[in-house]
Amino acid sequence: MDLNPTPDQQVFREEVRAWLADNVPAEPLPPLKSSEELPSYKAWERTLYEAGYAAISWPKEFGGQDADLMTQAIFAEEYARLGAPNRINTLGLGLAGPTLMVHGTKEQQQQWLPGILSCDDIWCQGFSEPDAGSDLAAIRTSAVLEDDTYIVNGQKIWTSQGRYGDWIFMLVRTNTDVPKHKGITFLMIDMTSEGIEVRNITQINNDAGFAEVFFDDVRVPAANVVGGVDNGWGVAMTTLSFERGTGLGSHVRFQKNLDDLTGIIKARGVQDDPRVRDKLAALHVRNQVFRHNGNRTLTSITNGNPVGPEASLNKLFWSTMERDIFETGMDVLGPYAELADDVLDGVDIPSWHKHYWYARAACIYAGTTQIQKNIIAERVLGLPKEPRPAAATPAGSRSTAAAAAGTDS
Amino acid sequence: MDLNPTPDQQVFREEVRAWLADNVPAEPLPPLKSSEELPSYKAWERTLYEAGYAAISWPKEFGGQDADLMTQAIFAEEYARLGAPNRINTLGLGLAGPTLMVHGTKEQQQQWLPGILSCDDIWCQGFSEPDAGSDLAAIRTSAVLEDDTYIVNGQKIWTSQGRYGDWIFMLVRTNTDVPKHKGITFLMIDMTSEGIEVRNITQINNDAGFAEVFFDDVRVPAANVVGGVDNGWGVAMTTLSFERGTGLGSHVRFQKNLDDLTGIIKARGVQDDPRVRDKLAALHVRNQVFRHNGNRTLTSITNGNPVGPEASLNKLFWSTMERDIFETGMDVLGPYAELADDVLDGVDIPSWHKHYWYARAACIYAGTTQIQKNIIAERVLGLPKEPRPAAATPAGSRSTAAAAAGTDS
Amino acid sequence: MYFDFTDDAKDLAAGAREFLTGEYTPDYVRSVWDADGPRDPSKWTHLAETGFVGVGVAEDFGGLGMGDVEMSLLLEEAGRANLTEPLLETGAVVAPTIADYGSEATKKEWLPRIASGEAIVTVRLGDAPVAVDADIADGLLLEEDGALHLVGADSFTASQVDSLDLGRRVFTVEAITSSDTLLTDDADAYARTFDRAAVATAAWLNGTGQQVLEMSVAYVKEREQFGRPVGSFQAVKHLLAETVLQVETSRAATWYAAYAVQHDLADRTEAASVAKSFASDAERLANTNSLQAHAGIGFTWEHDLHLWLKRGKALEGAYGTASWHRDRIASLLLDVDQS
Amino acid sequence: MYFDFTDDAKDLAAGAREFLTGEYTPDYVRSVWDADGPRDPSKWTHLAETGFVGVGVAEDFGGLGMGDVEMSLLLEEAGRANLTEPLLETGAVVAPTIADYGSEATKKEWLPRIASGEAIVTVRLGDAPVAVDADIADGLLLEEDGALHLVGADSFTASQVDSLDLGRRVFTVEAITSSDTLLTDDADAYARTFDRAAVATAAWLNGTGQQVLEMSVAYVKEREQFGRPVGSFQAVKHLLAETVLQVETSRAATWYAAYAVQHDLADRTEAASVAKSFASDAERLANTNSLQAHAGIGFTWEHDLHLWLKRGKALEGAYGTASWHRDRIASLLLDVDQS
Repeated sequence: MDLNPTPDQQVFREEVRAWLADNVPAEPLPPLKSSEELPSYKAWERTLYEAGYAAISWPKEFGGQDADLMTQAIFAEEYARLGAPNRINTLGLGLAGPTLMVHGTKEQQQQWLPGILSCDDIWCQGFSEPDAGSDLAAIRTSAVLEDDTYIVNGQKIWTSQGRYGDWIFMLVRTNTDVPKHKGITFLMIDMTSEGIEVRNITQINNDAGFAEVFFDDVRVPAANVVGGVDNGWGVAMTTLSFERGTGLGSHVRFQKNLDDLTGIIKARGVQDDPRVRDKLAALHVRNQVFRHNGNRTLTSITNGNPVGPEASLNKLFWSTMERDIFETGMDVLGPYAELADDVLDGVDIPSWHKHYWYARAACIYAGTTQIQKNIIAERVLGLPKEPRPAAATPAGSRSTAAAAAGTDS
Repeated sequence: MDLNPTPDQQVFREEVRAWLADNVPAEPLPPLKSSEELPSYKAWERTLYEAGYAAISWPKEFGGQDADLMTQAIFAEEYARLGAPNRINTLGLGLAGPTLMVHGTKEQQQQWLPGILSCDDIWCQGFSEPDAGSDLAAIRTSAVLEDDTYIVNGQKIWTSQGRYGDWIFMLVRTNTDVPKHKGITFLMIDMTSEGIEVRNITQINNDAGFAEVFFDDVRVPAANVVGGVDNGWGVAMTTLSFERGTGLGSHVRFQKNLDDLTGIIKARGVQDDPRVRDKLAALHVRNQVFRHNGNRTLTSITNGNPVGPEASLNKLFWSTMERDIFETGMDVLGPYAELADDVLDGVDIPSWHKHYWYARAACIYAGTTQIQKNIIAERVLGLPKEPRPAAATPAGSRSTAAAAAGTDS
Repeated sequence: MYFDFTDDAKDLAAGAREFLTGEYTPDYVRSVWDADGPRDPSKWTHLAETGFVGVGVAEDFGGLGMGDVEMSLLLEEAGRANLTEPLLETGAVVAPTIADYGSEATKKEWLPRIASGEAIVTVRLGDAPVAVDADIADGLLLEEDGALHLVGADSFTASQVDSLDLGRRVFTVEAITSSDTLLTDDADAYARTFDRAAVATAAWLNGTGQQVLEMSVAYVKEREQFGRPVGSFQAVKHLLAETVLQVETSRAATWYAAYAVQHDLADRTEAASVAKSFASDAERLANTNSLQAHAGIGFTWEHDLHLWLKRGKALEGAYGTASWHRDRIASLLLDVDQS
Repeated sequence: MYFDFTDDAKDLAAGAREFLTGEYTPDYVRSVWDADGPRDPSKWTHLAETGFVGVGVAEDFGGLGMGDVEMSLLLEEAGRANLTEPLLETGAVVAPTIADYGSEATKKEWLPRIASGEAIVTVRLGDAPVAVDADIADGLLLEEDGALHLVGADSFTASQVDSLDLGRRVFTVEAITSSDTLLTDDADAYARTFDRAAVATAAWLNGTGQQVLEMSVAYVKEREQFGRPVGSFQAVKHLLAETVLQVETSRAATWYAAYAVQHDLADRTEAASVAKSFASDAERLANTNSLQAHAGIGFTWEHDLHLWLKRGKALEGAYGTASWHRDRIASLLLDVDQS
């Protein structure tokens, strides 16, 4: 066990920190509420791209730096520490790109990877449907081949960045005569295609982070299939396995939340109340535990071990911690908790509200708490799966836990 | 809403209080560890019996007072408040007797009720088996008819008072060719019968409250069947419905536990620690809520409403509260929690230990926490039952929640 | 000992449920959310005409002559319906406080107007930073130096603050008190009024909790995943079983506290703190678990669930948080000489 | 940054598991429970011969020359096995403390004897009322006026007290200290020793939690009710999923803390409190849920589960309860000027 950084890592950290200090916009970018604010975010992505920081994890042949996981973690930590802008193309850089590297043809890689890297193309994800949330394999959006074109009909929901997406990577049903996992295809669709309608979903925190996307006879070249027809379930599992990377450095973000919580505690004048102190300490403990486990996992992956179902432990840990951080803030605010105004010196209550509601969604998206516990029980502890009901059930439901491991609702 | 007692109730309370003050042994009876202490408990039951207090809820024709539920509650509260001795024949008085009144023949009532009331016969309960805990209907102890005698073979477990029981009321399997609920018979067996072996079960708190009872070709008169052959499941449900009465006045007992907890808090000198104060207050709140709900239920039953699945809310409420009371005590004891000696002035830590472990069993016996939640979900909230597994399952498993509503393990 | 409501009270509550769920539909509540200014004043008058505002006002003054106990049933229904009118403040707190502590003249001046819906009186007690509907209120009940004052509209100013519940219009207030505005300097009057407000809020929260629980039960029965209703999965069942355990048992504690306030029993303060601390925590659990049961759809503005979730969050902290009330109970348990 | 153990440490732990589970079977532990007097002294000697007691002792003094990090892996195994020897006190606390703070003479006097199993040294720190195995100990490490003393057997007396864990023999002790017994008056030495003991206890608790979890998993796979393994019910699954979440994540926090103690990092105290508070709570959850998973059978003296449950309860409160450690963290967060 050696927790000191290598000289290279130390140099990289200092480089990144200096570069961010020089380049992160002095004024935080305005919240991304509509396409009006989009150019400033695209400009920031361009800045990152030009400095070679757009996707350091990508192989050099695709424009990345071949950075190992430790290096990626350092970048993520510094990025969070400096409070740099939210990335707007994480679904492209983190999911679509890496999936193409594994399952795409040379031509497909050449077609899409450069636009992802430069952020000229923003990507969104079309997995969940109204009746396919935890049960992702139940998707019904259909793609029917006519000559060399798929005709796509159906609806996706919980599509992050759906409002701004230039491209969407989708799961579509190409075969209804086989068990439900076996008739799914992974398809790339140009969001400017005729027949696509995007409707924003306003969240209960009044943000519009998600969208519904409707497909009405949308024509898609058959060449946009990635990984083979009816082979989309396997491709999707690859995609979801990349979601693991998104947690890098997030303990730094939670530490910022905890700092804000401390601010609320002090503004309410209860920093000497042992009950409040105990709660703050308990949350701090959890984030430290989270940090140490993150480092353990980094080392494990670096040593060549696969990321297994332990990813569900990670998700369950941070999502419940995040919810509790913000719930504790609401508790401490007490009678001020409802006031969506700057009535408490130094505390941005409206921002706390936004995060509070979003933190509660963390126990839902990317596999609900209940789904995570199933995965942990069955795949970490090896407990028996639930017996299949006697009633008729779509084939293939045995792997429900696995199926829902990383769904986006 | 009128929370004042009636004059009659007030008079009864004062009578009971005065009688108990005069009659409860000045020195607490020694813990019932072996048959050596049994006579003192039997003597106390005889005292109650002679004063007409053995079973005030029983009809006058059977030697009771026809006391309504409110009056029973008053008796139970005063009994608990005075710290009168543990009753040793509650299974006879509370379960076997009332069951006989509903399902027994005149002859059966004459045969058994007097002995129950006088405590000349101590009764125990033979429901659970090693493979029939939550799934009570899975019992396998067999009773085969030969002429007018049943030959009983099998094993019961978690038999309260098994060590001292003169009689046992049992569920036995009399038919293996029908769905599992339909081949069960309710049978009374003399514990002195040849072929019965009782083995104490020592609990992890080193008490011996339960026993295993083994039956090896035990001969039982067919006349001892109560409620008809193969009709035992219905009779058992009647029996279990009487368990509801056992909670009367228990908030008084929990208040005593809370008083002891306060003693621990003061002995540890942490009565000014707001964290400890918060925990004590939270437990006090729960017991008050428990008390008010008990009164609500009393009124409801008095108004002629049946006790439904809400009984599971009651069980879940008090069992988790009791566990938390004792767990909190262990927390407050901190480094003293392990010391099974009188090292802390005024605190009987060994006694706290006994209760601590037993309180943890409260979430297991009489229907585990998990079973109670199933009952609440399905029968209070009306949520759908779990689908039956495709694999072969004994018939009748649809009513698993109901079946396990009141099992004793 | 009779721990139940009279038939009259039950009829009143049944009527209230019918009236409130008819009048205060989610669509109507959304129209309040979306409006900039005060609500249509006829809604309050209409509510008063049913008798609900004057439940606790004597019949001589035009009320129904009932008390806190019956009002607590009504407030549960208000919580279920997500009522957007100041019934809690004017009907449940101010009216009985005037009845209990006001001079005859004050009673005559205010109670008939309150019962009839002519007057709205709002409240600010304890550490509450705001009072609801203060801009349209004809009066303000507040505490100063331990005494209760009833201040007319000409003697206080109101300045609006946003609430996370857009159905609540809340205001910071500045009032001028004097011997003329004094309602009572009875040392216990303020304490009882605070207890009354806490208990009323507990009753409301119990209604909120019941409502979001019932919405969740309905949703999980209908929503299917993996070929079966999600409500048939034990994990979902137990989530909602744990919720009903808290929400349902909370009700009796609140009813008892309402009785204790009404009859000013010796354990009034303890009972109020038991009720509010337990109700706040129960609603919080229902709030958390109902969103979890609804999952994604419950997280949309379009779905009605959040109308209740936000009211619940606003009221959890009103008239003492759960931990504030537990602190008060701890003092009663540990600091007061127990005889 | 390499957050993992060396192959040597992993081999040591694997060897320890084999040795400890072979030597400290439930039957053996029960024989200790049932015995009146001290245990067979050859067990300690045998343990030392494997090198486990001297893991943190320099090779020059007959040890393995490793440190707190490696010892924390070993203590997990001790927790799993329910070891009934004072490895935590003598091996994990006293030996490295002497190595870090003792004079050369003290090291030479004690370390070889500790590593070889000739000497047992027990510990009493902070508010601990008792010390384990004090009647057979050759020495006692304790704090007085902020200084650490190492007292020989002739200068302290021990008086036995019953423990709820019959595998623990605990004693109140009275010691005579003097300048001769002084180990160090370094202001931080006591603090570090306390942290070390807390971290060692956390590691042990992690092992206890893993063990009772694994027993539960095995039991619910096998136990059938309603025609299926009870472990196939979601309610049981989630109970154990929640348990493994806490128990497994606790381990890395303890390892980090061991590293921080060994290298005396700036965040040593915080890390120790993070580790012990989380480990105590994790073990408590495992303790609760494993009994629930076993249900009735786990409540019998005959079943082995309670051997671990009782050790767990004894150690939750040792070297600072979870809330004591959180209090210390709160001081670091809120009372110290953060630069």
